[in-house]
Amino acid sequence: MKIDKYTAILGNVGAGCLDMGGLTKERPLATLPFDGKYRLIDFQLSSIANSGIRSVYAIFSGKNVRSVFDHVRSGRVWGLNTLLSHYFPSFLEDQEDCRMADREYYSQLLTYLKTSGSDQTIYMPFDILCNINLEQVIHVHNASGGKVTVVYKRLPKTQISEMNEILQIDDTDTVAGKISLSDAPEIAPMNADIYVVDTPWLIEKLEEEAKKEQMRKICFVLRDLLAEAGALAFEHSGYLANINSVQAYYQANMDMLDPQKFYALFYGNQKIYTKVKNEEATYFDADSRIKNSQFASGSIIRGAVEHSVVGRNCLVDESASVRWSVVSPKVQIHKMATVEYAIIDKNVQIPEGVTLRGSADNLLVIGKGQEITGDIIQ
Amino acid sequence: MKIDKYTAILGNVGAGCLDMGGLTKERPLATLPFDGKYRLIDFQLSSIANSGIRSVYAIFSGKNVRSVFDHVRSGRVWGLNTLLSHYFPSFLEDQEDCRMADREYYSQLLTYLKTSGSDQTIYMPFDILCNINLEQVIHVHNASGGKVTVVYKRLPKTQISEMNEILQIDDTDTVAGKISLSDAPEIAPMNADIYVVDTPWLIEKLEEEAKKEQMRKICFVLRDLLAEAGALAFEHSGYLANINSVQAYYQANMDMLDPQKFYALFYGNQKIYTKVKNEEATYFDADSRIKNSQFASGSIIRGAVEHSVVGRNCLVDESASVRWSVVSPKVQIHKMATVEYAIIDKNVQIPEGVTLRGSADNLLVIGKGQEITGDIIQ
Amino acid sequence: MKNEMLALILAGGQGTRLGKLTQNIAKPAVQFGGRYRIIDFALSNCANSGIKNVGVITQYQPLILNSHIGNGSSWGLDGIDTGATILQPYSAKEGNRWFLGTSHAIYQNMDYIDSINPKYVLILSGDHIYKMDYDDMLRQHKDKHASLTVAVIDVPLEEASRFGIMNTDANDRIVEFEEKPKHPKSRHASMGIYIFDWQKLKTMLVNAEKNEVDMSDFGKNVIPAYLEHGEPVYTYHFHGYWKDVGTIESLWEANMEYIEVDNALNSRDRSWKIYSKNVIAPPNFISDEATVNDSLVVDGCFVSGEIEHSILSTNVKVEEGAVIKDSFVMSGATVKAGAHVTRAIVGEGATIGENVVIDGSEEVAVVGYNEVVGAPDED
Amino acid sequence: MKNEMLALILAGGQGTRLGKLTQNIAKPAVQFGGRYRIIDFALSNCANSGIKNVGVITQYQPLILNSHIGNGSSWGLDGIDTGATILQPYSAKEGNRWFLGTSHAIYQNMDYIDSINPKYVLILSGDHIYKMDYDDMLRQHKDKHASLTVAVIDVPLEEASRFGIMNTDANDRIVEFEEKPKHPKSRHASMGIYIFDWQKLKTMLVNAEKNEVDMSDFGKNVIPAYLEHGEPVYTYHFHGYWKDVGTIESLWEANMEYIEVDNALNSRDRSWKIYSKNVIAPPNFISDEATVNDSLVVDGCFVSGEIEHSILSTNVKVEEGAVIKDSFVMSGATVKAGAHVTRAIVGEGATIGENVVIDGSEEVAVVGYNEVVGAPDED
Repeated sequence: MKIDKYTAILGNVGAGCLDMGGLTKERPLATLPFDGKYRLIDFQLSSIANSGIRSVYAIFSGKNVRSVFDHVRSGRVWGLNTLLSHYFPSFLEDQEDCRMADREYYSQLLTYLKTSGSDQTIYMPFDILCNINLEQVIHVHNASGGKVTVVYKRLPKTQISEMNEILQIDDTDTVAGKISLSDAPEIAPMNADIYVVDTPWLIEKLEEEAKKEQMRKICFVLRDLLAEAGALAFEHSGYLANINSVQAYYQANMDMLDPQKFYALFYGNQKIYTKVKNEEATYFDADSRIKNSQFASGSIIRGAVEHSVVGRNCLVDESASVRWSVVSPKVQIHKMATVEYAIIDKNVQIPEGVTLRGSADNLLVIGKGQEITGDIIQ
Repeated sequence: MKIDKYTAILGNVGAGCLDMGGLTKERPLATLPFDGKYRLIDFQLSSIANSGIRSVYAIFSGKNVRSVFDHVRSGRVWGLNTLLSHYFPSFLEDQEDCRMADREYYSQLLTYLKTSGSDQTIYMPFDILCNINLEQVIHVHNASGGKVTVVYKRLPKTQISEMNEILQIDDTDTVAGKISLSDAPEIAPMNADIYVVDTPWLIEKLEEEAKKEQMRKICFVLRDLLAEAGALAFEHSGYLANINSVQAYYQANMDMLDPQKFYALFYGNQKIYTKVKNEEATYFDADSRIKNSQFASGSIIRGAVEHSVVGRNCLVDESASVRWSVVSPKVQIHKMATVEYAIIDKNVQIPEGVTLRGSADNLLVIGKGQEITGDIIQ
Repeated sequence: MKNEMLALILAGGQGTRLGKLTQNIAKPAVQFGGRYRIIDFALSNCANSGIKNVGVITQYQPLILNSHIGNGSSWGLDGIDTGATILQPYSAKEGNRWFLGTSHAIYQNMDYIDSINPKYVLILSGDHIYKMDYDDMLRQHKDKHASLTVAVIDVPLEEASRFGIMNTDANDRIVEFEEKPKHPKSRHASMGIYIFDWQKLKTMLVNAEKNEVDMSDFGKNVIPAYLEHGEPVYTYHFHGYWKDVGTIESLWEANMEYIEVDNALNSRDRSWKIYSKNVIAPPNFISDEATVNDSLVVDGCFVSGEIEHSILSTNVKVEEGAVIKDSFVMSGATVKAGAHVTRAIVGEGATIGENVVIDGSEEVAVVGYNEVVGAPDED
Repeated sequence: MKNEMLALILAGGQGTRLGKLTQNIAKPAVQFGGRYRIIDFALSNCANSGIKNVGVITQYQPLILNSHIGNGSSWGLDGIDTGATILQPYSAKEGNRWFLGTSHAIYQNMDYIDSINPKYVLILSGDHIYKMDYDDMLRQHKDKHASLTVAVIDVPLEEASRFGIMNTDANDRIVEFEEKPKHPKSRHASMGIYIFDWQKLKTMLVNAEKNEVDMSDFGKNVIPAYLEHGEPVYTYHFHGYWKDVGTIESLWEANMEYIEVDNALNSRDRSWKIYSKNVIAPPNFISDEATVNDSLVVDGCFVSGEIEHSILSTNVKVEEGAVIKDSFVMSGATVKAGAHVTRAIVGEGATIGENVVIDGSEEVAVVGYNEVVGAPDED
């Protein structure tokens, strides 16, 4: 593939509007940990890298510089810091309405798009977790001759929120319109907000939007254009999760304990890259008891772990037990402590004998570095 | 040198308080172009890299993310993005009083210093242009056994501003106190605001400052401690310029046309690194007439250039003339145009036949990308 | 399609016709045009053509070549699933693997090629100055369903007998290959640039080795064998500047042709840049006494003399009263006061002493690397 | 002091005593401990000791070693004035430069060493498992004004006759060197780690070459010559875990010793990390049916069987009902349902078929790289 033909834009759709139970208090949705060793943005950046795209413009909230810089840095892991690649993180002020943008948003975005000289632009949101072969979508888009192609996924309505939209797709795989969530079938074709758009046309449409008094973010502009432009609809057949709530985030992690879903996300012919860490292997003690769980490197497991995801560099000490939980990196669960139906964010210390317990319907979320002094049962 | 022994902190002293004639409108002082192909921050980062320091914390104003990211990226050019190095740019809100800091400033700074595990901390300001052998300063500091060492330079009073301070140094090279600018001798020992400090002691002092209602930036804290701590004063014998005004910035560029100063700054045993650009050689046409000037790569010179610095990728077309001027990268000076006693910032187009003229006492500054439609004579 | 086409640059040649200039460094590492080494052209063509993996095969004095190429980051070849790899001789269980010819070098590095697992291999030599889109050549290779495509450039008929000439049918299919024919039938000269289907080439080389058939050289053995077997072999026509810089005269000439802003190579075209390992140096300094005309001057030069129609590479010093004319001066060289250099190539780090005259009017003069000509420094 | 000390890792050995495990790859590239290759220990020691330049000298099957080391970025060796360089044989004007012995390999790479221009050279072998601060050794070298320092470790007297033994005076100065003495006089065994003053070593090697004196091996020739010339040669005492993994038995043993969290090597000490080239893989997956005890499991593994006191390297698959005990399984291997593996080393990419029994109770069993043992997959 020749250089400079494609540009990718990354941004949020729902984030900022959705309640993530404090998980996105100190970080953008983009850097939320996933499956013990990843961050959500790894999936978008890897899909982009794997398809050979070397120009990436990523839109973050202005207060998240640190978290983004820490993880992505110059984009080296994804091959985005070579002489011939361009990675540009844009840190912008949040608007009161999470769907809206300001003048600066459009000024920077349009400058990047125009200087990219690209033929096509790919938009991907941080809210959608999947491992997609973009080359295939681009190929179909080019064959169609249309201006814009949208990726959709058939999902149960329970996994779709008001921030999403359901597409009406005709026999020729063309977007004919939209359906409201209430009118949609139980398994509904949800717009995944992944788009392939011809760049000159996109620039034209964005310039129109930028002239308005009230400017919307790019993905909302694109949504409105789909029916008008007769967009081609591309169904993603692989795993896809819509990270629009704490429950959805938890469920996506639990999905990884289903080998089929796990393999679908990680073992396509496309690798998922993440920041390099040098950790020792996971050590399972002579007394450890494990059932259907995942472990990232560096951890020491002496207790019992069931149906859980355990991050890098964790400790599950003797006689401690972890069940139906998501444990982020650098969490220490000391002797005889119990963790159930919980999401434990990074750097939490769980003292000896303490019990942290949520339930399947009411998950317990322990924030990053939160101090635990006694049992929490909710 | 072993890993993790040293941490460097970069920040501003005067910038934000000083009038730089629009040159720092869209960028921090740190990324101001210098000598045709550099930025001021190249000198601090190179001094740090050359001394083997691999941990750098750089403090910028929150509105300058783009300019800094564009130039420094992950710090790769200075060897700061390897597995064993740490580069962290901190983007903070400006305070109304440019000397003051806020709670976030101290929270981030102290976190970095504490996790660095370093024995010594080196502070360098962006305002001071020099190529200093920090290993030597560290060596002298360690031999002295003191808590803090300060670098000073004997400069003519005309090059010192109210933002600087003059040191009173006793026979044993110890800082005894300060002298006011008016009381200082014509050649005065100016504090260059480059410090080597023992990290644990620095953390202690910064924690005290952080408790105050009104917190000052780190360099002002250090200034106050010098006499009290009996700081060792280290004289920098090489070239040093104090970039505190448009005139000083111009003069520093003109200094580079003096081979002695030029060699002193660039040809110590320490290289100055800058962002990699792939440009062709400078082409001098059969009719070009050059006198005492410097040219960065990629330029095409067909006219006359005297006593000037011409940046990367410039054009000086037939019969155009440039005298006593500083021309930043990507400036095009078309046929028969005249430029004298001017600082032309990046991306300026000077149309055919136009005259831009300042004077030695009243330099003409043309801002980045400014549109020129006719003569400007001031 | 991660690594559809792997490029292999044959950089092994000693280049004896360049005399002193290749005594201690491989020919592709010889400097060119002020900022480059010859191999930069092939490497940059690869990068600009979107090729992600490049193997550089070398066995002669590789030190400078190795440190120049490094991990390929100067050409953007350090991304994921991307890389520049230096391939040198090594020993294996069954003996030492030296490279005895162009295609033999490919045979010996089969393990490397298979580890990249390309569908096509692009064979390049590291000693030509040109800008070429290999992706376009690949597109034609696929369109024609060729198993081998040979890039050709049309040369004047009177010069054709110095080249390998490809005689083709109306459809660009090669019907005959003649090495340096006395009576050339066409003007299509091979540029030594080939695209092969890897599996087919591999099978042929492995079988030849097994049957002890000599298949060590592309021109002498492989292309004739392909034609003999009736394989679909096509030419790809290249139009543009192309120069073999294998002799002192041609190296000097190519440099002189490079000076002009609007040269035939189109060197300042920013859409097809030539990249090189960056050398750190401040801007060039033209002093009060200097005159510089119709010349290229690179960063780090300090010029007080008179320069006319010449190239000064990085960090060259020219003292007052020195005159340099129609010459190519490599990096780090010093030309002392009053010296006169005409029609010469001055090697890296050489010193031309005070008032020394280097005159290449008859035949291009060459000063070797780090050579000191004339009286030693009297400072 | 940009490059005070250059490290040179002798990674050329074929390592025939490792049998199948070094058939197609160099010994230092053999895997260890789940995430590593043996050479990672020497490379990480260099990085942690603040050494900025490392030359890796190799001539046997370097493909995997080369792609593993790359530009050294996995060990932070890609900063400015910093680098990892692979040094392989090449041809020069005066002939081919093959490496005929440990010190001969240094002699052949003199140009490279001079291009770094170090004051000291540190000679290492790439096949030992240990954590050592070479900077501390250098400090002692300087303090003693030594021209050669040899790192030694005390071994039990009864084993001393298997080593090169250094007999020293009270001041640690070496007075005698005995290679595998029948009646050892001391327990100070050479670890094959040397610090030399480069100029002195260079002079000796150059003179020996000139005078046709055999100076090709450090142990056999160079150290005796230094002692004979009365050079100040000292020992540096190392205390800690050190293991030569040159045989199947010792490689297996070292891996087994590595499993425990509190092993003698102190592998989880974060202040002296061992770095390696990162392999991308998701977290390991322990299924409902698995039991994993007293074992190390690396990213990318999928485990449904029973694992006891073993190491599973990256991307190992163990199916239901398979049992792995006291074994080291290299990356990418698959152990099929019902197979039993005991006291074995399973090579990269190997497949142990359904119900196959690998029993190394008598002598450690070895399954070669990509070897398929037992019935082929019936899927």
